[in-house]
Amino acid sequence: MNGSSDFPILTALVLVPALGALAVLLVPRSRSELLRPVAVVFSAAAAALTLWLLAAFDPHDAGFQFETNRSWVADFGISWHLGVDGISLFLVVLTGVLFPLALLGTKPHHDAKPYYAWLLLLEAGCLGVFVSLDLFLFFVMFEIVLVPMYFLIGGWGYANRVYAALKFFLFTMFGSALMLVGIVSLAYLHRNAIEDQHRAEAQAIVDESQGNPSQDQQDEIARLQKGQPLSFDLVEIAESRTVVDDSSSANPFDWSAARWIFLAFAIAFAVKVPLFPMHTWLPDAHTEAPTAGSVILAGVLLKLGTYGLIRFGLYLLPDAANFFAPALVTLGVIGIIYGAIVATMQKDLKRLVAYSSVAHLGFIVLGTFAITTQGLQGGLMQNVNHGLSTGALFLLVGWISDRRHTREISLLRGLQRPAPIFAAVFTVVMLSSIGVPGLNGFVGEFLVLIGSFLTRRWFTVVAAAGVILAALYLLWAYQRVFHGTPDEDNRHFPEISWREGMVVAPLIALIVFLGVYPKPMLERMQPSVDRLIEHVDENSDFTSPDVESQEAGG
Amino acid sequence: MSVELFVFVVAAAACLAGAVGVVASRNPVHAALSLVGTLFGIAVLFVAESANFLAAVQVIVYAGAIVVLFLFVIMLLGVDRADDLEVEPLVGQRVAAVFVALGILGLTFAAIASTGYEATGAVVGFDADVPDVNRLGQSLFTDFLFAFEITSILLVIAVVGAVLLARRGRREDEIIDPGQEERAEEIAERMLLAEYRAHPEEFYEYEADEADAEGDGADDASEEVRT
Amino acid sequence: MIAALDVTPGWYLVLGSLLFSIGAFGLLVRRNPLVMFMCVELMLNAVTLTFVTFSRMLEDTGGQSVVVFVLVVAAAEVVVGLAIIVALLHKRPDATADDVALLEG
Amino acid sequence: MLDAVWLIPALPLAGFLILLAFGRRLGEPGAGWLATVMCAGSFVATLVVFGGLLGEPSEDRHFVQILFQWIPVGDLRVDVGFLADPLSITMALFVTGVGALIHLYAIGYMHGDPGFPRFFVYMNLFIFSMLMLVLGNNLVLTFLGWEGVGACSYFLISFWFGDEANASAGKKAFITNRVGDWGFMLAIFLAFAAAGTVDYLALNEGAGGVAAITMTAIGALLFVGAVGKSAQIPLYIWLPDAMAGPTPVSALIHAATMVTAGVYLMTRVNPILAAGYEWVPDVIAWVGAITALIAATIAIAQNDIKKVLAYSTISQLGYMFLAVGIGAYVAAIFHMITHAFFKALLFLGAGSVIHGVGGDQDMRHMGGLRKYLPITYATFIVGWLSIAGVPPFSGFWSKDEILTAAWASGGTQGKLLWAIGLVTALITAYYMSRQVYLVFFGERREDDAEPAPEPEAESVTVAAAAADAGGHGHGHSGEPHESPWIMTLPLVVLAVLATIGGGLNLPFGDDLHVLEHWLEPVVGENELPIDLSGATQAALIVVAVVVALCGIAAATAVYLRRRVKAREPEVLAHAYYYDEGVTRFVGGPGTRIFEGVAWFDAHVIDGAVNGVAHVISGFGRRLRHVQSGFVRTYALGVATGVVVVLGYFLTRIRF
Repeated sequence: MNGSSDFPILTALVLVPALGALAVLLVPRSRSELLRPVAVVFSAAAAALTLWLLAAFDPHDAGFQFETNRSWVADFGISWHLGVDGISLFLVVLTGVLFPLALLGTKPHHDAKPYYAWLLLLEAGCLGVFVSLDLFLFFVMFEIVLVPMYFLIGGWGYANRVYAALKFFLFTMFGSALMLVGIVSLAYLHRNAIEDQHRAEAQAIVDESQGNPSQDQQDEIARLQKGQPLSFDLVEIAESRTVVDDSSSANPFDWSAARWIFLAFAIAFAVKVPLFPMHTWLPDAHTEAPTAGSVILAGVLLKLGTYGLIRFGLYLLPDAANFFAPALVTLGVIGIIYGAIVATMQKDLKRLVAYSSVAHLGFIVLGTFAITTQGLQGGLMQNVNHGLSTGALFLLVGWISDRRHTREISLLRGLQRPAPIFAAVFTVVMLSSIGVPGLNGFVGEFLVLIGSFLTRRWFTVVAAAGVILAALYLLWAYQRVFHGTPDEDNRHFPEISWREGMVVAPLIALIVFLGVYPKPMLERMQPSVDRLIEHVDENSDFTSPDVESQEAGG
Repeated sequence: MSVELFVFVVAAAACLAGAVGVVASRNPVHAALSLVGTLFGIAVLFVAESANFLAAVQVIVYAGAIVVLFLFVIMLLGVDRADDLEVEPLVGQRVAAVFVALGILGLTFAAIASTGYEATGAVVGFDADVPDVNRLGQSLFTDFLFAFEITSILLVIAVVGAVLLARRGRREDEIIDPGQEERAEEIAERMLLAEYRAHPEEFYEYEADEADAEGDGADDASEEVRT
Repeated sequence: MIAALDVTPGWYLVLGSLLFSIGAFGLLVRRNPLVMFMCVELMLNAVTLTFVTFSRMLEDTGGQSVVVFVLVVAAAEVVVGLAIIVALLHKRPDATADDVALLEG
Repeated sequence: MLDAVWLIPALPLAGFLILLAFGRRLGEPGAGWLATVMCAGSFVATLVVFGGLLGEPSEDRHFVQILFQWIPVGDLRVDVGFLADPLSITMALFVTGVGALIHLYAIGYMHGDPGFPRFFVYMNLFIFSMLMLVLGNNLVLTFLGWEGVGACSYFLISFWFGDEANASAGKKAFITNRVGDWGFMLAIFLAFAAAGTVDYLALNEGAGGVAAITMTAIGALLFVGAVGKSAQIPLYIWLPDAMAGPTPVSALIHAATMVTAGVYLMTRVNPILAAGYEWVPDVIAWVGAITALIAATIAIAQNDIKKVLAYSTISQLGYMFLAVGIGAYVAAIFHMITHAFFKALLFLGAGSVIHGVGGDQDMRHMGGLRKYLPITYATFIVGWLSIAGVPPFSGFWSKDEILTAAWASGGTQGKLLWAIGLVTALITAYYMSRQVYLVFFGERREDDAEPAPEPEAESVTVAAAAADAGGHGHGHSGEPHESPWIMTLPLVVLAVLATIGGGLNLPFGDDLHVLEHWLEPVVGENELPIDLSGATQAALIVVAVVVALCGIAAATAVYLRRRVKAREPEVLAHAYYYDEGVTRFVGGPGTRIFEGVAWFDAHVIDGAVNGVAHVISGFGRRLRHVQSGFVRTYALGVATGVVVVLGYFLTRIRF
């Protein structure tokens, strides 16, 4: 475990927002003006920690860093095991950066105290998901995330919020239930496999000692025959490869346990991502959620799904993942085209952005299950990009609806006339979302596509068409909202304020920076991603493609 | 015909008759009285089974206390008029009841018969010349001590609960002073008069308001009286 | 012949089950809460009878001890139950068990 | 000297950033001047690099400058690096040069427009993107410029976003380009998958090593991209609408530079085309030829002064692709340069006219303007003769070279292409003369302003332009007036260039083929050899001249002398109804398909979810009544349970 100082930074990272939530609750009712500063301070502290993490991260280490591993529920082998690697690092940083901005971006219309408390708890949960290396801990964090989001949507959302919140909750719960089954069965199968192994070893010792084992041999046998404790440790289970996909019968549905478990995980995370058929909770949740909620929902929560697919799919069950990869890629590509088409037809600006998320996340899934270094890194980067650009889009749309009290595209016209800077900001974010080179969106999309082209050529050909559609729906929306001559309602649309500018400025800066110079990010991902691909390559019948590399000029 | 047989037959007849009486008699008083019959029969059978202490307790507690309590309640509430057993509001209740009762009967019979009328448990054995009271006290204060103590708590709770249920708490809005009502009306009328003197032009809607407000008040009051 | 009519414990058990069944039947068919309570008492007595019988068969005092407890429980139950009935019938003297259906879903 | 190559794009970028930050404070005309200076400075830098290249021996006249690694992932390595070789520098020269002139012009043209600084922000960004496209040393960087210019063209077409038509025109341009970019991206992926690199030099060297079929695919896909960007059939529809933008934009982006990017790309990857199967170049040639012919015929019947030029641009681009297809890369580049000169000249002239008459773009309302706008008139005449192919103007030489090459490419195909090119030349001369006569000769017809029977998109565009004229201060429709010097100066300069531009590559004698020798290191081995006898060439030249003169004569007869009645078929005025058909399809079935999918999402998928919810709640509603509230019913339930349990245990008893 590298780059480790004695200071358990990851634990601190998870605890700081939780404490913040507590502190917010402790603010006396009479001093309610303190709520916002307190919340912002704590989330900013978390952000600072993530940035420190980024700085202290060792770019050349493929393994997990800053690990802390304490026993939590010893009887069931559940441990407080945290760590980051190149895969989770940037998701952690994204979370840390987005939350303060979301807090600053908008004010709740009522009940500020629980609002901030929930948001901070949500942050704690998200960070916990990304850094936890224990299956059970992961599950707990995954669920912790669920509750605050439910209350944020249901409590501070728009007209149809209760329906949306319930839908969101039920969908995710449905997934989590399957995931819990998967986790528990995985742990037990792992335990049993190890015990069988030990019994075999003991038997071997007995055999080779012709019935009269020596003393230490007896001790050895005793040790081996002792029952093994359960373990929910992600790394241990993944590396020991005890639960393998060994289904080899002719019957195509005679599946091994590994496949069923992967299926459970896949459904759980596909709901979260969301993949094509399970996406229907997303538009409602995004649309009805308060602005900060939408930002976090799009920016961070969806990433729980893609991250889970990488950790629990490729890393934990590589062979099963390889078996299901084509199906997932197909769904991803369907999502790209389908989400774009449906987005084009939306009447509600926020809903349009929500559907664009479906399309973007489709790209991520495509890149992930292309299982090439370009595809995976592109997918990871696309995670961050989507968090930045769609997060910013939701902020802007939220500000629009705060100003105009409507999100109906048909009621907005020619906003560029009264608010040119607002329009300019929107344009940059939009272009990033469309994937215009020079902005971050392009790098991610390009890597995803070029990576998937190596292993899933024809899927890529279709997916690339999604780039056209992205331009279609976003430009059309932009035209309807910002172009044209403003009517009476829109003529006095307020220009972007300083506070809003300060909030959105970091996002714009990151969008441009990552578009122009993504190398620092990519080179930090590279080792972990390569290691993951090796892992899949060794432990499944997947063979990563070899590009006969020629000397790229210069 | 042995004495034991004679005793059993008589007692059993009394029990069954009483039981049927409880179920069949329209008047609760009659039901209670036939219940007494059953209880006495049971007590007799206890004696026949050499559980003398229990027989005594049976007579004292059940026949003496509980049934009296029943009768007391009946008299207190004056509900001692016959209720008709012809009508049955719940459809199919009686048929179902017959089947269930027969089911229980048959199954218990079957259970008993299946053992050949012999106890299948392990015989513990006690020397018969020790009086049953001693034995009972022995077991109560050794084996069942804890349960015995618990029963005391149970009784206390029962008493408290009974008191709480029986007692009718006074509601805040209840009118204590009978004269209070009239006084309130009087005050309202005076206010009305004052208003009218102040500005007669607005009087009419005031009048309307006051009028129905007054009406409400009256209704409330009457309700209070009723409850 | 007379020996055939020897009273075996089985007879007591049969009597107990008869009483129990009758009590159950009454509980189901009667609407007057007071009578229903009496039926419950019937059933309880049937059980006590059975207990005593078994205690005799097995020569085990435990059965009788349980009867004591049954008595206590019955007493407590009657107290509370009658209190409820009093509270109920005080408002509506002609109320039957069917008139109190507040728990209807 | 060569190290200065990074300066070329850096200067416009700097200008862009400065204007972005302080553009409003600089205001008018400061912002314009800054942008112009930056562009000119970049031109100077290009000249410096040019000199540096001249210093080198011709075989190693290419210089790569890597600034930093852009996207390094695994085997993929994309650098931000510039490739300075004769081709890219030639391109960069006229991009920056013409660009600087047009910037200057725009200062005058955009005078008084509220969006004056914004305009120059976009312009500098465009120049930067265009230079990235040209100088990039790998496909991805070119793609960056490619998309960048697309975005800028989107911004600039919808510059006067107040009018919906302009906005949709910009959107249409961007999306149509995206269709082409789809091909471009796939080409990049395929190149990486096959050759493991996206770098031009490495690709062109490794071109031989890769399977021919792959190279064919790459070439074809790149051509798809080029078709989109260079407005060839079937993706040309966006260019006429793009005229909604301010005229300098039309001149710079949609005539001189951006639309020629496709030709540049094809020339850049000529080894790939050569390594692939033969049919790709043939397709390119035929698409170019047909586009040239079709667009020229459409131009006959257009009445919007800018629309005519737009269609003529499409047709000229067709020429270039024809040349590329038959392997006459030098001719293609040559025509690209001369076309940049005279077409920019013509557009700026048209802009000056529109500016002079106060925003009206309909040629039928003009006429006799030559005495009002003398300088514009003179320079426009130069442009006209040049595009019409009258020696010694530059257009003649380049076009003639393409025709000669077509003839020389041999086979019936060569002859056919040559014939098509010739017919196109005839029509070109005809419609350009028509335009000149309608605009400058005859007497003014301003008064008879009857509504023109035009496709609505077009008329809206005209209205938009009128609005824009109103936009800048002096939209009076009184006496037409000559534009200020700041606008006429670029006209004069361009006129001179359009006149002498042909000198770059004169057909007489090998040592006059300056451009050819200059481009030797880039296109050398794949350049089509011209092995025609001097007589044949002379004959071809004569034919070309005669044809051009015939076209002019015909137009003179029709529009100047009014001897023959003008025949402008509706079908041509409506551009063969292709654009309208596409629009109708997109608006009709296309939209309906999308709506269908949206309906599917809202009702089938979401409906399924809600359906499940309804089923469950309905079930619960029914189940509720089991809870009747009757004590005795519950008692019955309990008793029944007792019976059941008893029975169960009885079955368990062993007798």
